[in-house]
Amino acid sequence: MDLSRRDLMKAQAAAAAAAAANVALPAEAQNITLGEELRLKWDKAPCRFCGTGCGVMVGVKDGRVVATHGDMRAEVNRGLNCVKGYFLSKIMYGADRLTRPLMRMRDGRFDKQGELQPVSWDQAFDTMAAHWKKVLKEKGPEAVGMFGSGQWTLWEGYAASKLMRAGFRSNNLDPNARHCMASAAVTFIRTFGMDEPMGCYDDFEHADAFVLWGSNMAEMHPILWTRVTDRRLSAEHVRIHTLSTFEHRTTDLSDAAVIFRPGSDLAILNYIANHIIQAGAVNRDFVGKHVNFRLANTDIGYGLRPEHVLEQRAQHAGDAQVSQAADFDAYARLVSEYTLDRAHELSGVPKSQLEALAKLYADPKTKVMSLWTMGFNQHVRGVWANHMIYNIHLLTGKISEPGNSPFSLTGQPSACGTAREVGTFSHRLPADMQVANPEHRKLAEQLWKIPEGLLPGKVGFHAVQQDRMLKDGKLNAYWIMCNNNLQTAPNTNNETYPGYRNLENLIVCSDPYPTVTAMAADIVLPTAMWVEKEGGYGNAERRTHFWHQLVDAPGEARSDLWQLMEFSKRFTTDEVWPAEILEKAPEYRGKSLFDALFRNGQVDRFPLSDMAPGYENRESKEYGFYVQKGLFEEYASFGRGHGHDLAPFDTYHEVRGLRWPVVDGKETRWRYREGLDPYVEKGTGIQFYGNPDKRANIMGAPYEPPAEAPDAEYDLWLVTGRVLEHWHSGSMTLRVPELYKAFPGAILFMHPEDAQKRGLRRGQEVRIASRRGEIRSRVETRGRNKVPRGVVFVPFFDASQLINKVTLDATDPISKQTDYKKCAVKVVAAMNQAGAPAPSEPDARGGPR
Amino acid sequence: MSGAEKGTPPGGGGTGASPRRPGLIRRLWNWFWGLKLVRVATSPATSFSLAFLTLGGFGAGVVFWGGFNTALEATNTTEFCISCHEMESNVYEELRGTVHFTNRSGVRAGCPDCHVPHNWTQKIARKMQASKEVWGHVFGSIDTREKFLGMRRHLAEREWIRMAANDSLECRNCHSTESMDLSKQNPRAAAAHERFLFSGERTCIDCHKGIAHRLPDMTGVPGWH
Amino acid sequence: MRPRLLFTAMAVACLGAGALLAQDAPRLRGPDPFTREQAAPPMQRPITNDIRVKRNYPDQPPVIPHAIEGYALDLNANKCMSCHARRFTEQSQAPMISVTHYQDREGNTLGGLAPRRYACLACHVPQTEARPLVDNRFVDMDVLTEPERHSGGRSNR
Amino acid sequence: MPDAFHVSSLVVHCRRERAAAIAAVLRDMDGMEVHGGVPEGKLVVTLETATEGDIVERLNQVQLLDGVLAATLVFHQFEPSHPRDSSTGSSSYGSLTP
Repeated sequence: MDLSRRDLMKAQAAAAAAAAANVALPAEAQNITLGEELRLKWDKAPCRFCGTGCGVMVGVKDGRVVATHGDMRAEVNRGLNCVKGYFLSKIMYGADRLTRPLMRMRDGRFDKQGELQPVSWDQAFDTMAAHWKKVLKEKGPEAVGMFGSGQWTLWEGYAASKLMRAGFRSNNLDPNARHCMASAAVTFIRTFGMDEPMGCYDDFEHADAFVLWGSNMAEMHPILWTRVTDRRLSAEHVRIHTLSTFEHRTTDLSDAAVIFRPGSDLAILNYIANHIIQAGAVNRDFVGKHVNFRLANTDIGYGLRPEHVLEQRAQHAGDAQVSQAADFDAYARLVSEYTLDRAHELSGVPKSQLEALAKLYADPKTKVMSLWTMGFNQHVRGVWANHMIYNIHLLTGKISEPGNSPFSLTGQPSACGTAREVGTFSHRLPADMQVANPEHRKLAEQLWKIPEGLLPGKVGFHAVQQDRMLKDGKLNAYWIMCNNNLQTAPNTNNETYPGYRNLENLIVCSDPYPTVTAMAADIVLPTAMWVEKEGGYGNAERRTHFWHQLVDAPGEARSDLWQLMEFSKRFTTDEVWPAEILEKAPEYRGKSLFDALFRNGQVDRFPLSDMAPGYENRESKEYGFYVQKGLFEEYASFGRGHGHDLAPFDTYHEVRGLRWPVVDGKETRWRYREGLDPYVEKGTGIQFYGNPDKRANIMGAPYEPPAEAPDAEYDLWLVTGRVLEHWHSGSMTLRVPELYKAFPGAILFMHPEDAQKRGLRRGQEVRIASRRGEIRSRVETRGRNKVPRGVVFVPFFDASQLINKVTLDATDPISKQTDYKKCAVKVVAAMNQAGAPAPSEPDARGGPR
Repeated sequence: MSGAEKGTPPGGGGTGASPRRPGLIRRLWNWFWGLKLVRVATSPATSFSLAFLTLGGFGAGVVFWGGFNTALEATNTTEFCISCHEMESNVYEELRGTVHFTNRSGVRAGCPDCHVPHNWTQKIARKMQASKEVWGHVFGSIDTREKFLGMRRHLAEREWIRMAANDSLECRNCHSTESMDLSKQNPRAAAAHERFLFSGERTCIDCHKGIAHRLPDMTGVPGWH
Repeated sequence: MRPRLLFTAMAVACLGAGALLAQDAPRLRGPDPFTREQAAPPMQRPITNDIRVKRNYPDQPPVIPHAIEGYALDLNANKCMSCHARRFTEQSQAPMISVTHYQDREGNTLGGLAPRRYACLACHVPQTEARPLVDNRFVDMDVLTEPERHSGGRSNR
Repeated sequence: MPDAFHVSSLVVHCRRERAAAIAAVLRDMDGMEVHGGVPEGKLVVTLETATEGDIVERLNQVQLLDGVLAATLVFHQFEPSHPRDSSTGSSSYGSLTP
């Protein structure tokens, strides 16, 4: 052991402790142990991956991220990260990072049939702007669209929303969060009149029981799972019940693994409600004071194309979101059908397990935290399923207090912050306001300082609809930012890819890496990621947290924010706003959209001197004002005083995030309860103040079957999802060698008996085929996921096994969220398919690997 | 029971009662030996050849023994074991996901390979113990998953004790220490085998618990946290 | 449809790096064209050589250099701890869990593994023999802080 | 594990008025070095030991000192004194994750 190595370790140790304690070490103390060349600069940032929102400390040296570790001072994770978080240091350094804009060219000019070639930013933007103008002129605002992301920073989503809605006057803006938690977001509004959970992560340390509905937390929210297991293993009485369609790492650490038939969770939930009523466990006082009853329209279809037979046949496909006022008795009658026998029959779950679950919820002394994610939200009845959870918590009054918490987990780092709070859904404006509401539009026009009547009132195309409209040639100018939709959208061969290659359409994709989507686009813009820009995210517990730009993006890569603002310079109001509006507001004439939307006297009001010294900020330096602060403060004005209060911008750079509403400098951990939430009036106990009558809605709905179920030919349920080691479509994590080597390719998890029946062996190559498409994969009969007979599971991270060629583009008719968990497939050996010998292309990867 | 018998000392009931009915036993004895069939059967043969008696006896023995063994073998298959639902849906279901079920060379260990001794005497002893499992099946002592999980520690411990006592005989039927090639094992395994297995300090089951089925609650089991 | 697309894109994206082998491209970028059928690569063998792998930075959780197939990690048993718990490390010769793993969420030091650290595989992952599809240009801090001692600069592939 | 070299760091929260005195005590402890944090009452301390057991022992000692509210381990890394892992060309292993 040489001394310098020892000193280096000690220096790192001291720096880590100093960062954890938030203590600045005296210069002489540092110099004793380390020279200047050994010192790393440490800063905080939220993790780039899931909706948990862990704090990370980022160590920078010579303009490069060289180390990361869990932030001890971050309340969410207190020093822990999952394996993805621990490898954040390497996500930016894949050797195939895009560093220059690319455009399809032939003979030196743009040609959709040409090949991607490097161009300048000006060339790329000029080509885009020309196409956008042409489309706007010929077809109007409804033919331009943008597909954004729950991974956008707050201000990126906000700028995109302004540019699309106020600039181009189109609501065809939707985030990939549509595929992720639209069902949860929509149901929050329908139930409480306000989005996002009433509780927070502190519930983990207070609950007596955890019930997980379609959530594999051990892999998808590993750090929150450490808090659940911590509670379970530290307190003798705590129990975990996990409901799923197959066994996995979460069920391994659960007291009860409740494996049900796909889609039958609805029947189980209604049975629990029925049990609560029959057992006299309804909290009458709570229900009488704080709850309304409604009954949902039934037979609502499956969100497929309107000409699909299932939509034609459905009675209420057109008004799925409608519900009728009802009373307790009507609701009790509806759920009374769901007896223990019926629930058992529909779900296949042993009665003892169902009863144990129902008793847990019914017992007034047991504090229950219900948790759910994609298994619940990606569901053709996702909104109903969400309602049914709230029904149970509202019937028993187990809500809005420590430990009693229906809690929707989110998939993306800013699904709450950017997709929901900022309002990048096709139907939303900031702070839970809706585009269809004229009052909300008017308020937005005032706050944005744009002419009255400018904002369009028609709800735009949602994610799946955008793909359909691209294919049908009704959406012709399309910008994809911060997501990999061609890999992750459903039924891609038939419904997504054709739209991208439709000759009428210009497809632009902004991404740090050459993803599947980028490679199918016409213009590819190289993008800065994570700490290469200043950012803000909002996690699943209403926590807003910020980070500084810590390193520069490589080459010509620039942030999404810069791209959006730069593009807005290429349009004038006269080109894109109607003449009659400009006539009434002549002061806007001749302005560029950049001036009208961003240099509007609000966004540009904070000088560069407001920036914290010592940090680069490319956007602000270029535009001459503190862009991020201006955008954030303008955005925050939507929610302050309305239950969405955010702290001043600068505060967030100091703290490890704060949970809104932040009133008088204090965050709110539990909403709607007196004493915990400043918005609840004294003496009321509880107020669900998002609704005008301050009551929450119990919504009665029945069990309805999935859109597609296995039959004689397609005889297996296909469930898709994620794995711990890879983030969504894998574009970042597959480029980290350690993560790639940990889980190097997608596989088909299958029950050994199902494999045996088909003459398949572990490791054998198979075709997974549905009515829509097929892919090849390999059979896995062991490992982390143990599927029951009749079910197979395939993760979607692998660009070479595009399972979404197989999935069905059915959505929840209310939330429009895709159901990736239920469609019918068959699995056959790849090599001996009868009548059609596999055109086995030589395995290009070859080699001893 | 009559009042008179109340004073009978414990354990003395049988002996105390017999002197009262000597006639009954004696009468039954006489009646049995008086039967004609019994007399013929117990009298020395007078009209059968020695060859017939020897061969016939041998043939009958073969038939009987064959039948016994066939039945024994029939009950000594995985198929028989999993014909009862307790085995099929609990332990067999778990076995399917392990290396003893599928592996590189396709050698599969079925239930009897690990749970029934190959040596005849011990096999019969094990078979007699198995009558308890039949009892359990008939009376449903583990007919649900919950009951099975509740009993799992007990069931597992019985097997661990049995295998520890016979020096993991069933493991060694396939995995003989003499035929191990340490250079083909990963270094960690090789070192552990050298130190603990070859020295006789430990037997297979001491370290390799839960390799074919999931483990019970391991609290207090040596070597487990 | 666009036969030379990939090569063009590669030339642009990985200027001179030779970072991504042409045949590996579909694994990261999808087939070209998108609709083309793609063979599934073989499943990879686990690395079982027990050779400890250098960490990229001090706080990186070490990867697992052995197979963990069939290891119990449930409410009943934690197989990892049979070797890596302090009291078993002498006979197992395995690295002991870090003392940081003794601290609970509140910062109290416990006598053994803190419950929040029970799910080992959330941070420590085994490796397969798969060869990474693309180079990663992460630079080890040692290279930056002590440049004279290291000639190479690249991290492991 | 014999022949190892352990570096760890702690944050010692203490009563502000006792911070200087506690820092003095810590400085006298074997392998311990105080780097700062006296004014804040949050001492940044590094610790060099030969075994991980020593770390725990020392941590317990610190926690028992009068005026110490909490001693939290932040960082731990260890290396063998004699690198033997030639296959990776590095001796950096062990187990640390804060």
